[in-house]
This record gives sequence, structure tokens and C-alpha cells, in this order.
Amino acid sequence: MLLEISSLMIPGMITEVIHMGERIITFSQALCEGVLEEMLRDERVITYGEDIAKQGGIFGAYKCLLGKVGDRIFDTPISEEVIYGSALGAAMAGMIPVVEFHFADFLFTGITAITNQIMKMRYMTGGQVSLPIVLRGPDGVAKSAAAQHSQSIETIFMHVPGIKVVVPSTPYDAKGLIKSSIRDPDPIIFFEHKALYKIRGPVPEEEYFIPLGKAHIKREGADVTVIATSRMVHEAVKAAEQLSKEGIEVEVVDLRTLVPWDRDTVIKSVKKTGRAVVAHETWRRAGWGAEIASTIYEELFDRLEAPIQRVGARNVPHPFSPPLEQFMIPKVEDIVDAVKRTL
Amino acid sequence: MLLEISSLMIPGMITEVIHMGERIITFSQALCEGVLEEMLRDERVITYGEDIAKQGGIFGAYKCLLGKVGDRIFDTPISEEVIYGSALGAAMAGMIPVVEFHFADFLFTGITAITNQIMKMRYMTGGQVSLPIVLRGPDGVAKSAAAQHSQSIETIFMHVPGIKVVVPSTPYDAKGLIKSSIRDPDPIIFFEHKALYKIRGPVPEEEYFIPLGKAHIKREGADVTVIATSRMVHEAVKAAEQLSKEGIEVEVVDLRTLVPWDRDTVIKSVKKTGRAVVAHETWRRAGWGAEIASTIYEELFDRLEAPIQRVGARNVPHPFSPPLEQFMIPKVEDIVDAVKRTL
Amino acid sequence: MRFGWEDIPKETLVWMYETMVKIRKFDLAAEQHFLRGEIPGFIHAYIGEEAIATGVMANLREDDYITSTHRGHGHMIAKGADVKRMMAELYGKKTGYCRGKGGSMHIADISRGVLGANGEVAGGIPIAVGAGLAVKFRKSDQVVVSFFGDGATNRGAFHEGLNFAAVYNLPVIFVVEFNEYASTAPAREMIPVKNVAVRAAGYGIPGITIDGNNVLEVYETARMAIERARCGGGPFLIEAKTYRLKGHFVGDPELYRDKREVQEFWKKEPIGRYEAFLLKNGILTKEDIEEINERVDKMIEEAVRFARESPYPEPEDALRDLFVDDTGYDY
Amino acid sequence: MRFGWEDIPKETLVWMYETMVKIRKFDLAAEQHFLRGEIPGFIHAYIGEEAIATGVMANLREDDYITSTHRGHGHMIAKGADVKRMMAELYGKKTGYCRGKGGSMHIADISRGVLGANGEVAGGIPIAVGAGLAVKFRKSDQVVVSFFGDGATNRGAFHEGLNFAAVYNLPVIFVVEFNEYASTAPAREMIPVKNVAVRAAGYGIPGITIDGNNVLEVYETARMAIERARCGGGPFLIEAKTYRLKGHFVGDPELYRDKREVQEFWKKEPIGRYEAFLLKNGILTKEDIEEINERVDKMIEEAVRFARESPYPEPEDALRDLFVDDTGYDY
Ligand SMILES: Cc1ncc(C[n+]2csc(CCOP(=O)(O)OP(=O)(O)O)c2C)c(N)n1
Ligand SMILES: Cc1ncc(C[n+]2csc(CCOP(=O)(O)OP(=O)(O)O)c2C)c(N)n1
Ligand SMILES: [Mg+2]
Ligand SMILES: [Mg+2]
Repeated sequence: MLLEISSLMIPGMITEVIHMGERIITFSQALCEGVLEEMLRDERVITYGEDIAKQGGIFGAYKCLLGKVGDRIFDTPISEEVIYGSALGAAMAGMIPVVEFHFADFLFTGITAITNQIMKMRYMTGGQVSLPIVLRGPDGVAKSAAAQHSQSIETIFMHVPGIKVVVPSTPYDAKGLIKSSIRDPDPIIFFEHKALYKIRGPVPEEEYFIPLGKAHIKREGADVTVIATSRMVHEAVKAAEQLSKEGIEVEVVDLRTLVPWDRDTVIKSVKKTGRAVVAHETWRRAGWGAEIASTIYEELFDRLEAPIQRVGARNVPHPFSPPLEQFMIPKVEDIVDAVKRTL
Repeated sequence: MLLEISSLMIPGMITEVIHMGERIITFSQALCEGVLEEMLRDERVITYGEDIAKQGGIFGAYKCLLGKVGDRIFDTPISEEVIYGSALGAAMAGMIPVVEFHFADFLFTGITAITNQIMKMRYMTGGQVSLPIVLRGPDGVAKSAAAQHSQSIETIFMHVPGIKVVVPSTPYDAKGLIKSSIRDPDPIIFFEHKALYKIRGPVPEEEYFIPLGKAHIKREGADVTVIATSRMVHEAVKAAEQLSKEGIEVEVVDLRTLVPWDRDTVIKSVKKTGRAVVAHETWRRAGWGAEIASTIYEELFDRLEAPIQRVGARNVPHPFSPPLEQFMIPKVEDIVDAVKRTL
Repeated sequence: MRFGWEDIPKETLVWMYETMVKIRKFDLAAEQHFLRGEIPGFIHAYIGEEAIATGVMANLREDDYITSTHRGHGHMIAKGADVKRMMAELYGKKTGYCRGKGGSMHIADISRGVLGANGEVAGGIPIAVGAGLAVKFRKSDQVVVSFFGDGATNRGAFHEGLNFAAVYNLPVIFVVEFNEYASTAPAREMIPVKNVAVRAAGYGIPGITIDGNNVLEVYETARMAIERARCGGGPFLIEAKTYRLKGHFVGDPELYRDKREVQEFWKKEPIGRYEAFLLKNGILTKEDIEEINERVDKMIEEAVRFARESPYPEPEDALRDLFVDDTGYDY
Repeated sequence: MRFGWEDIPKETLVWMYETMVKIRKFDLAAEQHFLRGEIPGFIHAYIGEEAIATGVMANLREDDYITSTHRGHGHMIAKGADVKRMMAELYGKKTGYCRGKGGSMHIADISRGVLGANGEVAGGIPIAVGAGLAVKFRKSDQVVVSFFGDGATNRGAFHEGLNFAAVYNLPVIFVVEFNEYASTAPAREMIPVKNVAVRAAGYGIPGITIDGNNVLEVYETARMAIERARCGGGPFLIEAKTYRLKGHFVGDPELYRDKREVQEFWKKEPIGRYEAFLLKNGILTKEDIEEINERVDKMIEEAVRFARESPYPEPEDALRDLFVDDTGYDY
């Protein structure tokens, strides 16, 4: 028996068709469950960062860990370079650190420990070490947090080589991907969009994993492919529903990971539709959308019916005031317009 | 009377046709002259960074300043976040700081002062301040400097909004652009490729400026447009010369600045040739080449004869050993091959 | 330390009282209107810490510089900012200090030397050092004060900033607002020394720990440090012990601390203490105090009205104010 | 401090001599072959600083961890690394420790706990702190030593690292190799205190300044700090005063310092001093010393021969060693 659960969700978030009796939990809960299961399974997993151990994280993403994992969850001083860099040392010495970066914006504050150290150490040592490190935390725009608390900077980690990049969009994916990430032998950066923490969706009780590098087709459609991640997957689905009323059938591909990204699924979809839109919340200019678009052109030059459209934020910092913020970030209408431009 | 000066130059560096009596100096000298002229003109210009004041910089780029500008050139402790961040404070308090970042790799070490502060301050304050700041220094691959001393990270500053990005390729441009940068009221990041410091070229004695945002056509050609910057402009010219022997005429466009980048010149050129290659030394994946390529597709979808080819470094850190390094970075042959793939 | 309050001009004593009240009432209003959903974003209240901004700023000139924090309303007000334009900024309005681009966490009044609140912990320290460099090169006698929290003293920028200022003997006073918490983290767990002022010795500069809830003690200490810096004496570290009486941000569930602890600290809050001092020494009467409070209440009400009635910026204004010449950069 | 050298086993005393000689000769060879154009990249010689790595490492077990710097050959050798594979790495050969991917600045021997040389100043400090965390969670009695220069003590990572280690009482010993210069910058101009060991007080941990050119003094101090850390005593800061007898890197024009200054310091270099001590106290004879020097010479020659004769990696190997499963990531 099938049940529509859109009523349980934040307006416009993905409407999943689920089986009666399936468990519905939030993105936060799913993520936390994934971390907890891995911590209970393997003593080497430790997790630390700012403001996580007393209240379970400022967005509540760690609530389920409290009291369950002893001192393997702990708070740190505000020392980003050492928070990130210590993950490297801990991994080299045999632990599996899952480190919270608090806000993607403050990755910049200690980023050298990531880009110059974590992402290069295995390579520089000629493969002497494996580095099972997960850096995770919130990114994205929410509630007028302004220029220093709204950024999404996944493109940087896709550009500089040495880390796998995970950008989940649903509770189900969050859990399956965080578990795969913790078990992965390589460094991983895992971005959780702030606006997604409270969305709800089906998550099985049984253990499952989602492999890195496998996209998910959120919605099939024959006319245009929209490639998105994280919050923009939800916007894309909304756009697709809207366009469907006009007779335009959009296929929505949720990449789920950016390094590696699922070229095969994307190419297959665009081969079918002949038209593509790439949508991300981060800035449009030199954003990862350009990489996906360029690759599609390289592979399907003769099959494309129209130029690929890229949807992203306007190229300015995030303004505070709601009307400005709304103008700056990409929205459903931007995807709708972009899809129409491909027709 | 014209004179070929290729003999004065590093093998394969751009061969400029110059007038007898024209002055030939190195990239370093030209750059330094530009800084010196501006410092002598305007007392508010100060310049500081690591290891610049005693020997004129580790690549000698500041030799001409020594003894000429008093204490307005000085060395700092190894404190990148404060080196960059203090430029912001100094600019807000009325100075024009020209700060050396030592190696582009160590931009990461203090990058938060740039991406979270310098690049956002004017915007966050609603335009209350203008920020005449120049961050300048070496980037790029030279002599097996390995993973932490070889990076080019200009793409990051093209992606995150709030700074103008300058990437000169010749002594002439270095001088004209550094002078424009110092006079510009906005933050600028200025990348000098290590391998270019010693190349020589004509630089007039008279004062001149090169505006930001204007590309330079290094070589005209009707068949394929190659868009490049910095060291890759030289590789592109070499490739063009090689291809010319096979009857393929390549137009080489040196962007010179990435923010803003000269869309008009690029579009005009590709409109003519119908084929394009974008070449940069930085990593290919999600590098700025994808932005240029995507934009060209968006504008000239129907005029393109073949997919745009992107040339960039392989997606790994910079290896130390010469054969590995040579394999990893893009070379003349890669451009030649890319051009051929467009035919 | 002897408090020569008798040497402090009466108008300064009164200004300090009024300023503290203004800060308190501004933040109470901000809290209230945030909770009512009128103010977007985050609000970090300075309630309980008013004596620090006030006692320091009483010694600054309009052309001196300060850098502030995410908890920055108090610094702005004490430096003389207009509460109307401040409140409008909190509301995201066009008439705000930053035309709605900044909000509470990025409020700034450059014309009065406020080089920005800052959403990044310790983010203001490098900026203050840079302003200090500018002052040094211009050979002026301005000074710079950088305010930041106890949590900020664990960031690399704190270390680099103090060291840099010491190396060049810059006129920068570093003021730690030691309010016992960095968000959920108690200072006693995150800072392995009792007084962070001891860190000053690592840079060869003076460091002092004072009662940050005693505005006169703050005033006297700041005066000494600022006069010293103005005469070329170089940097100074002042650690002002205080307590964050409200949550980290408005809406904080505060599960990390005991309500009784908070109640205990309310007894030491600075405005009541200073009021008692003013009354006891006959500097102000009860009537004066009432009059001041009423005046401030009206000022804040007006600020709220102004903010409410002001228009939002136009959406397309989002593309302005990035560069001096803005046109054509969004591609 | 009294040096109870009589309590040090003779084999340790001899091992220390041989180790210092090995470091010196390795770096002289590296310098020579770099200047001949055989070695690519940059070489930063440890010449004059050998007593520090040696005196510290004499107290470490193979399963203890260290982090090193751009000037890292001495640390590797003292921790027991194979000079053949080291030299091969400097030459960029496939047989090198890092298969030619790292070179001098990124040399590492993880199997011996050397968690990497590091091209970033202070880059090893956060790594050392992380290894300390691992040790703490595993409840083992390993210790971690982080080596870095005087210049590194001005970086934020130094501050954050010491503070972090102090907060969690981690078994990490921080060793400043205070060699008077950071590239062209004299420590006396860039560090506003005479002894950076005073910075330890800012974290509530012990700090001590010692003669880093006296291997016995280094040995005794390190022993104390390491034993303390092994027993849960927590972090320690050792400032070992030394002098960089060669340029910052091989080829440095050294315009920033007076040749006479360098000559003065050659008189205090650690190997000659230790040799005199060993002879005077009858621990080694002149013949022993000659024998050791010859043995080391041969070892270094063999290392050079091995390096020269080893093959370069295949160009396509550039795409390996990024991830554990490397295939298919270069797109
Ligand atoms: C670099 C950075 N890391 C983390 C944060 C998140 N954050 C905001 S305020 C805060 C606590 C700051 O504590 P403190 O410096 O004591 O200032 P207080 O809030 O107590 O005034 C934290 C962790 C941030 N804004 N910037
Ligand atoms: C973060 C960073 N900034 C700058 C550099 C360039 N650099 C390399 S070594 C060095 C000097 C280091 O001095 P010190 O820490 O005293 O070590 P020493 O070379 O004296 O052993 C500098 C500035 C770097 N490698 N990393
Ligand atoms: Mg605090
Ligand atoms: Mg040194």
C-alpha cells in the first residue's frame, strides 16, 4: 500500500512515495543514526568539533549520540586549523576521525590543514598511509545568516584533488552515505545543507549503504535532464512538477557525490533527453556546474539539442536582508526558466 | 626597424617583435618597476610579506625596491592570516597595501582573511568602504617544488566573488597590470608564475597602464582559438607555431585577467574560428576552463564546429619527481593534441 | 588598582551610565523583536557585558578605530553609532547602516571608526592590526581597540595578531570579553589557564585581568592602555571578566549551563552596580536615572519604529556594493 | 640542569655520535649532489642542528610518532630511517620512501612513526596533536614529538596546537629548533621575546630553553619531557637554541647575514663539541671516531649510488597513490 507523505515535509521538499509502516525520520536523525551505528561498531571512530557534545550540535545533528558513545564525542576549542589537521594525525595513527566543521564558511579558517595536508598526505608519501577521515557539517543558505554563514564551497574540493565530496539531499541518502563515508579508507568531505536537517523521509531500520559515486534518478522524464545536488534537488523536483503540468517531462538526477561523480548516469540521461540543466546553490561563476556542463558537451556534442543551462547563485556574497537573499540564491523559477531555455 | 628577440628569452617563451632601441627587461624587473613607480607616486602604498625586504624576495621580484622606499617595504613574521587580514584593516584605515603571499600554496594558510573578510567587507558594509588592496606573489609549477609549492589556485578566487584576479604572462603586461591593480579601488589578487620571473621582453620607459578585463590577442589565426593565461600563453604560442607548420592557424587569446574576463574578445574570436581550446596549468577538474567553455557554448552553441577542448593538469597533487611532474602538468603537446581534436 | 573616579569628568560618568542603559535596552528590544519574528538572522545579545564597551569607548576619540564581533551592538552604540540606522540594519532595511546587506553580525559604521562586527570568531583581530599599521605609517596618534571573546583567544589569529602588533609596536589594544562561554563551551574547559592575560607575556607586552562588570575599572584600565598606545607605547592585552547573561544567541536552549549559575551572575551585572555607585556618590539622583531610562526607552522605541517603517532594499540591490564600480561583474 | 651523562648507556652515547655524523654527512652529500644538478627541488640542510633530532630521538621508541619540517633529513635519520631510500627519494626515484612523489620536503617513513616532513611551516603541529589524540584514545603509552623552527612559533597553528594539546593533556612534546633565522628573517626581529619557551605559560604547560647544540642537554631534557608525557603528564615545550650554519636552502645567497656571525657559530657546532667530550671522557678513542666516520662515509656513498642507479617512476605513476583505490578518479 502506498502513501503520500508530502504533508510531513517542509513545503516543496521531495515527496517520496513510501510503503505503509516504513519509518519516517528527519535528515538529522538519519545522519546521526549512521554515525552512531558506525561508532558502536568500531571503537576507532571518534567525533569532535565545536559545540557538538553538550547539545548535540547547533542544528541538532548529533543529538542521538549523547550519552551513547562515552568520551568518543567531545567539544574542542575554536581552533579550526588544529581541528582539521588533528584529524589527519589521528588517522595516520590509526583512528577514524569524524570531524565536524561547524559551518562550511569556517572551513576557510583552517582549510590549509585540508587542502595542503589531508588532501595531499597519502600522495606525497607515495601511498604509505590510508586516511579514513570524514569532515562533515552544514553548508548553504538558511534564514538570512548572511555572508559568513551561508556559503557552499564544495566546488573547491572538487577542483583541488585529494578528497571525496558528498552532498546528500534526503534522510535516506544521508544515512547511507555517511556510513559509506566512515567506512571509506580515504578522506571525505560531507556537506549537509542547513535547510535539510529537518526534512523527513523514509529510512529503513535495517542497515544499508549507498556507494560513493552513484547518482540517483529522482524522477524520470524524457524531455530535459536536470542535474542537481543537496537542497537544489528539491527545487528541481518542484520545478519538474510545475513543468509537468505544462507537458514538459523533466528527469532529475541527484548526483549525491561530486568526487567521484557519476558520469555514466548523467551521460545516459542526457543522451536520452538531449537537453540539460545543471543546478547548484553555490555561485554560478566557476561553480561545479561548469564542469558537469563541459563534460556533457565533450561527450555528447552532437546529441545536444540546445545549450546546457547553468543555474547557480548570483556572483556576490550572501546578503542579509530577505529580499536580497531571495534574489541572490537560485530558486525553483530559475530552474523552470532554465529548462524552458533548453526547449 | 624590427628585431627578433627570441634569443633573449627562455626557450619557447613568447617571441615578441620589437622595435630597435626598445628596452628589454625581465618580468621581475617590469613588475618591480610598476610597484616602485606607484610607491614613489603615492605615499599610501606600503608593501610587506615574508622574506621580501632583505633580499628583494625569494624570486627577486622586489629587488628594485630595496633602498628606494624607506620603511614602506618590510618583512613580517610567518603569520599568513594576519598578513592578509591586516591588509584589509590597513586599507580600511586609508592605506594601499600591496601584500606578497610568498607562494600561492600559502594563500590557503590565511585564506579566511581573504575569502571571508577582504572579499566580503565592502559588500557586507553596504559599500561603506573601498578596499584598494593588492595581494601578489608566485604560483605555478617550477623545478619539482612538489605538492605544497606548485599550486595555482586562481579558480577559487574566480568562483568566490569579491576580488579581481590578474594572471599576466609577459613583462609588458606585468608592469601595466600591476600599476592598474595598485590604482584600482578594489581588492585584487595578482598571480605571477614562477617560471616567468626571468623571461625577458620589451617594456617602454614611458608610463603606461593595462586595463583590467581586456584580453590580448597574442597571435591571430582563423582556424582555432586557444584561450590561455600566464605560463600557458607561452605554451599556446609554441603550439600555434608548431601547428602553423602543418597549416593550422591558431588564434591565441591571453585573457590577462579572470575577474573580470573579457567575454567580448573571446566570443568574437570563437565566432570567427568556430573552434576553441581553453588551457590552464591548474587542475582540469572544475578549473576555470570549464567556466570559459560553458560560457562559449551558451553564447555560440550554433556556431561551434566541435566540442571545446579543455587542457589542464591531471587531477592529482603535484608530484616531486621530474618525470611524474612532467606527466602531471599540461604541455605544448597537450595543446597541440587538443587543437587537433577540434578539427 | 586605585580607581580615581573623582578625576573622571561628571559628564563622562553620566555618559557611561546612559550608554550602558542604551546598550541594554537596545539588545532587549532586539531580542524581543527577533522572537516576534520581525528580525531575521541571528542576534547575539551583549546583555551583561555593557561595562566593557562603555568603559573602553569612553576613552576613545571619534577618529580612533575599533573592531567588533558577532556580539557587536554594544561596541557600535558605545562608539556613537545611530541606533535608528542600527535597528534598521537588524531589520534588513535599506536605511540600515549596511543597506540591509550585513545585518546584526556585520554591522559597521566606518565613519566612526567601527571597522565592522564580524561573524568569524577572531576575524576582527587581523583587521585591527592592519589599522594599527596604517596609523603607524601615517604617524598619527590614533589608537585601535580590538574586542573579542574568550573563545577567540584559542584561534590562531589571536596569536598571530598579538605577535604582529608586538613586533611592530602598534597602537592596538586587545580586549578579551571573558564571558565564561564560547557558545556552548565553558571557558574553564577550553582554556587551560585561569587568566588568558598571561598570554601577553608570550609577546612581551603587558596583560592585565580586570573585573569587566565594573565600568570604572574598565575605564581606568583602558585609559592607561590607550594613553600608553597613543604615545607609542605599543600594544596591550586587557582581559575583562564578565558573564554572558543571555543565551549565545537569542533562542539558544542553553542546555549546557545551570540556571542557578546564571542567576548568581545577574547579581553582579554591571548596570545595577554602577547605578548604586552613582546614587551613593551623589552623581545622579533617582530622578536623573528615571529620566535617562525614559529617554533611552523612547530612543529605542523610535529606532524600532524607524526600522519597521523603512523600506526593504530592492531585490536587484543584491548586485550592488561588491566593487566600487559594480556594473558588469555578475557573469 | 645537571647532566647525569654517567647514567646514559654507552651504546646510547655512541649511537648519538654516529647519528649526528650520519645526519651531517647525509646533508653534505645532499648539498653536493644538489649543486651538481642531480637532485631536483629544494634542499634545506640540517647542518649544525644535529644534536636536537639526535638527543630527542635517543629517547623515543620505534612506535612513537614524530612530525618533521622542510628541514627534515635529520629527524628521519635519527628516527632510524634508511638513508638509501631517503637519498633515492631526494633523487626522485621509484625506490625512494615516497616512490619519488614527495622529495626532500615531504619525506616520510610511516612505519617508523615519521608522520612526514612538511613543506608548510608549522604544518606538522596539528598532525602531531592528532596523533596525540589517537594515543590518548587507545590508552597506549606512546608519545609524539613535533619539531618545528623559530619561525613556526609565529604561526596560528603553533598556538592552536599547544592549546589543544594542553586542553586534552595529550602526550605531545613540542620542540622548537631555534636556529636564529626563518629563511631571511632573523628571529630577533620577528619574535618579540628572547625565549619563546615563555609562551608555554600561556597554555599552563612547562616550557624550557636549552642549548640545542649540546646533545647531552637535549637528551636529558627530552628524557624528562618524554617520560613525563608517557606517564600522562601531558605536553611540554622545549626550545633548543641552535644555529643554521648553512643557507636557508642550498643555493641561498645569504645576503641577510654577516659571514662572521656564521663563522662564530661554527665554533659552537654540536658534533665537534660532542666529539671532544667523548674523547675527554674516554668513551670513544680517536680510532673509534675515525672508524665511525669511515663507516658513515661508506653508507652515504652507497646511498648515493643506490639513488643514482635506481629507476625513475613511470610517468603514469603520477596518477597513483591519491586514494586507496586509485582507478578512475582523473576526470
Ligand atoms: C572561526 C569561527 N569558528 C566558529 C564560529 C561559530 N561561533 C560563533 S560565536 C562562537 C563562540 C564565540 O565565543 P567567544 O569568542 O567567547 O565570544 P562570545 O560569543 O562569548 O561573545 C562560535 C564558536 C565562528 N563564528 N567563527
Ligand atoms: C605557511 C608557510 N609560510 C611560508 C613558507 C615559506 N617558508 C619555508 S621555510 C620558511 C622559514 C621557516 O623558518 P623556521 O620555522 O625558523 O624553520 P627553519 O627553516 O629555520 O628550520 C618559510 C618562511 C612555508 N613553507 N609555509
Ligand atoms: Mg565568550
Ligand atoms: Mg629557524
